Amino acid sequence: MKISEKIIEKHGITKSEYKRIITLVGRELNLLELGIFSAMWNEHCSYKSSKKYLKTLPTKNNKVIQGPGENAGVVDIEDNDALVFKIESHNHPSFIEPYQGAATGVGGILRDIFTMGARPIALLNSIHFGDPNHPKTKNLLSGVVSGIGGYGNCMGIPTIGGEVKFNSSYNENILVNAMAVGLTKKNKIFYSKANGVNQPVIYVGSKTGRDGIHGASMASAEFDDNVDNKKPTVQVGDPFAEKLLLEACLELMKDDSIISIQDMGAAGLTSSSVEMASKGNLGIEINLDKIPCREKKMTPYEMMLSESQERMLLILKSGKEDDAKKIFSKWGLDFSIIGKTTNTNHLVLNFKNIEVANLPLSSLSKDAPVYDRKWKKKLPSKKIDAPKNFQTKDISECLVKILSSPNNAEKSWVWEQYDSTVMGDTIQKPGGDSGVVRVHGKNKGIALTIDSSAHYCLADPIIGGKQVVCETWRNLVAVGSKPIAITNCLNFGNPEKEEIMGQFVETIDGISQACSYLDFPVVSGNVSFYNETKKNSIYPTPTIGGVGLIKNLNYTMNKNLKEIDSNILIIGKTSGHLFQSEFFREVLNFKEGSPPAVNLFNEKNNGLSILNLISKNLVNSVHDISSGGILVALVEMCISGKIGAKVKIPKRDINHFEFLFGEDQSRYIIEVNEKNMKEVDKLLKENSVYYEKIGKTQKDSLDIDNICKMKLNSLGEIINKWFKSYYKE
Amino acid sequence: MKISITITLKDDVLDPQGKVVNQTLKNMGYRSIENVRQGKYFEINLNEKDEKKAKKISEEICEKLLTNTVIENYSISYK
Amino acid sequence: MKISITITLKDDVLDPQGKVVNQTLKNMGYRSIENVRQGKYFEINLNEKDEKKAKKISEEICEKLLTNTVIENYSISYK
Amino acid sequence: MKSSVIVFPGSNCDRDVAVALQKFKIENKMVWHEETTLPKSDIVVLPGGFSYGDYLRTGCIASKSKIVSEIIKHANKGGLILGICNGFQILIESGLLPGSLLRNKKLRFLSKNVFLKVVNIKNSFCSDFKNKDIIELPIAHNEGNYFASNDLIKKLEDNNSIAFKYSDKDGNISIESNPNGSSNNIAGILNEKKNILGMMPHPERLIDPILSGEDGSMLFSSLLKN
Ligand SMILES: Nc1ncnc2c1ncn2[C@@H]1O[C@H](COP(=O)(O)OP(=O)(O)O)[C@@H](O)[C@H]1O
Ligand SMILES: [Mg+2]
Repeated sequence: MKISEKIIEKHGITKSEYKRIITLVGRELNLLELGIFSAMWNEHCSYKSSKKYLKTLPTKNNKVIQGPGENAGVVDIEDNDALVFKIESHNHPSFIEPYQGAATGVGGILRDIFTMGARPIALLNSIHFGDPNHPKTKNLLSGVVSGIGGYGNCMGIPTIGGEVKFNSSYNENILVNAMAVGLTKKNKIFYSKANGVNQPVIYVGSKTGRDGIHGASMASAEFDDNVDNKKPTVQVGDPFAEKLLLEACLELMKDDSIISIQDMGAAGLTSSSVEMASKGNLGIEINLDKIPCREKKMTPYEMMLSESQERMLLILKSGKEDDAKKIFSKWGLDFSIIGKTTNTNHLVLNFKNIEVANLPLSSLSKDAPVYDRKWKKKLPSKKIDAPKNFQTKDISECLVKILSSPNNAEKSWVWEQYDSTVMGDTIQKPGGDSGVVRVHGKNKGIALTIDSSAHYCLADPIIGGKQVVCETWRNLVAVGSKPIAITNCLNFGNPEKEEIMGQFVETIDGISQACSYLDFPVVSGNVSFYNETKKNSIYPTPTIGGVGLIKNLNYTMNKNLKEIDSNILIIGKTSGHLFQSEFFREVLNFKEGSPPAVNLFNEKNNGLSILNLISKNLVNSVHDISSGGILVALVEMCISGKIGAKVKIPKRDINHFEFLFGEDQSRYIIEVNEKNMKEVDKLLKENSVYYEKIGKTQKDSLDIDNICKMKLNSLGEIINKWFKSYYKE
Repeated sequence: MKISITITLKDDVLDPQGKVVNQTLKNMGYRSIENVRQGKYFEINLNEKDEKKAKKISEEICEKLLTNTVIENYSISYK
Repeated sequence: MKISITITLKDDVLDPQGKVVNQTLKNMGYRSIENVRQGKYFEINLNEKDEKKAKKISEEICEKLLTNTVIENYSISYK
Repeated sequence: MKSSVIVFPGSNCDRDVAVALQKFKIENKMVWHEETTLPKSDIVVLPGGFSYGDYLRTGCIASKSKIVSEIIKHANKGGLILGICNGFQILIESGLLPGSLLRNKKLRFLSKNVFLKVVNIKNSFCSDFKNKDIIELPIAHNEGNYFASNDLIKKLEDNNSIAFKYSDKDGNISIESNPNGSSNNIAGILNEKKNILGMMPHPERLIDPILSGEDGSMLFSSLLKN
């Protein structure tokens, strides 16, 4: 069959790309081969628009064991322990089928972790939805949340953090980013690079069905009105099968029979086999008759492009097949020897004794296109005047308005659907600045957080990129952990548009600057482009997942105020930046202006000073100041600690609104017992950290300079109200 | 009027529950069982005598709430 | 042979799922809906030509596995 | 004292409860569900998790495992059995405890700390709660809504077979303090002979002050008094 132009286009391959393919292969393709190219050359697998810029991210330091390029990143957390982590997006599938889309997103990221030999110990997620009044939002939100819970809970892995945000730019393109973290030994890390000729290639896990055929290309295409037609490609997750796969893989990994291992994720068998072989500079030959199939009469095309979940590809040392098979049968999983490694540097597929595909591996991987797309710089917003007359507003009313908005409401409705305490090592559950889990059997812990600030990035991608890395750093510091490294998920619109590409390029610039300065490398990540429908693009949304180490769990910190009559200090300078603040956005509905600037020196200096205070046992509680400013941060500390506060606003050249709601960066609130004040003052001064003492803790109520007086009970109800009324509970 | 609605997974959609039930029945010795698919069932009392209206309502609630039309089919029967 | 099995909760057993579906339909404006009960549905392919044997197997698997006879009833239909 | 923790495909609190047992110096063995003999044990523990993915009905398929007939023999001899969360569901499905566990009232998975009133301390599992009868433990389940006919409820109450009820921090038992809609706020029940306990909350997750509490410890320390 001659491949028509229409078929090529349907596979998301441009005319010039097809020409290039013909040159690389030296002949026309058959349909199966075209399918394979379309999977490997699409944005999702090839990173053709982003590669150039991803290379500029700082990815190394003395803690990094494995940076980007493997299934997940790995960092050294001492005592021969290694932490494996990554973030992954499942945006498009979740919009089409929220429960299954989100569930399989969690399943996918977990496989990335345990393929590397690590037992997953924690999950996090960042989810963005459209306007709550948009007709689709309610079902999407509840479906996504129960899907995330459904998978993670069944696997028995605690979900200990995340974020939920709403904004109309996500109306038709929600974001579902899932992060997983696993623990292994430094000398027990497994990689995907094949090694050695004539070694058996093994398929394990669930059977292959017609799930998600063309899922990977779907994830790289803009939605049009025809979403409905794309429906049958949805994959259904089976967390039970994955739990068995996890246990079977970890059991097999106890000895040294695995040469390399790779999960079948996007583009299933195609990308896993191509990646393993080409990384090892080998060839691979597969007999498709050996693929365990779920449905009758599956074609080679379907087998190679299926995205059925809960499957893995292994290359074993030859001779180890029988022992390995025993393990997988014990767990009731399929195990099939489907081929072998070769020295041909070709991917060869046989079916019913006929060679159905034969492609040079380099043409699928290293010779895939890389684009230097045109991009436009975001011009700094012109000098904009702040809205007038807001100073007559009532502070309490403004506070209530912010706390009862969907973006600032407490998210317990969400996180209570996630098992956060299974595995018996959760030190800090969702609701704090970072989640904390104990390293099993030891007295050290891992702090984890996930953050994004899309409206900052929209207003200024460079500042926004910097800011979100700094916020991650701050959230890790606030629980007393030393930040180690990050993973990132870059969610953007259509990169073929100069403006969108500009957002991408500049956001990466901002991320790079902050990561370099803070020595906070990027060890893994994911890019999701084409989050765009009918020309409406999402806000540029880089999601940053950070990990930190707490060497001694006796010094972990949280944000709950602890005792009455202690001092409340603001660390870092408050200059009252209100543009892009929750106050301007939620209360005044004013969305112009640039986000708060980020001073990396202060960020690092303030953060390290806080860590120093925590390590000397000088503070009772710590919370970073982020959206909503000082007042919202303080309210959160009061509610979680069930202790009030009496605050006097320092006499300075800024007004009350700027002081209470400004979103200047690099700041924390800390609670210090009077007996420690002298020592704290001394240490902060020694390190030239700016701080202000603004008041004292007290019983039961919040009192801001007599302009805002509220009972804690009612504040608690207000911050909890939004989800309950949205779902009429 | 009583209506009953059965909801089944579309043909090529994975049915993890059916799979496990099938395997369990085999383990229990039922060799002749070839395949199990699990679905949902609803029994609804409708205060509506007009058959046409009842039909319209039933179809609407299947489309709008009961069925996940991305992966499921439904069928309605009236008693 | 194809058999289908519907499993429903006994009348006096609380049905949290049906209750929520009922409430949701009411909230959506369907006033004529009086009551909703949710159950399970199975479609089973049986490699068995003898009707009697098929019937025996079907009843057995309902009793032994598919139904919790303390709270559920089942009915079988053969095609 | 010796214990056996039964591991089913999909169990995921097996390690957690083994850690708790070991912390209290109870000598534990993990037992795969396909075993046909039970190691000598004073107590058998059915752990939490999602045995068989919770497919069909929670606990149902696990209750058909080979090892279950051994567990029933153990029970008949008066041996102790503790079923936590999914373990409780398995005990119900295997007929060792009466009633049934339905979906939570709000049809959502619920993971949070709850307060419990210890209703019966005169049994092998709860004796150490005598000094503290309102405790805080985590729940994490989708099907914990205990349902029983009025007759059965009455029988449970009359026989003192209810071990825990959901309450508020002062011990008040009300609709507000009931997270999942269970009949009479029931969170855990005993059999008539009081050698079998099934409960939805997870004592094994709170045995360490660093995990913000150790109210679960008293259950394990009670076991040692046997
Ligand atoms: N989807 C979610 N899953 C789990 N936890 C969540 C989720 N959304 C929010 N949380 C928790 O709510 C708390 C507040 O979230 P957020 O306001 O984003 O915190 P921060 O400003 O400190 O990053 C955090 O502890 C976070 O872990
Ligand atoms: Mg924070």
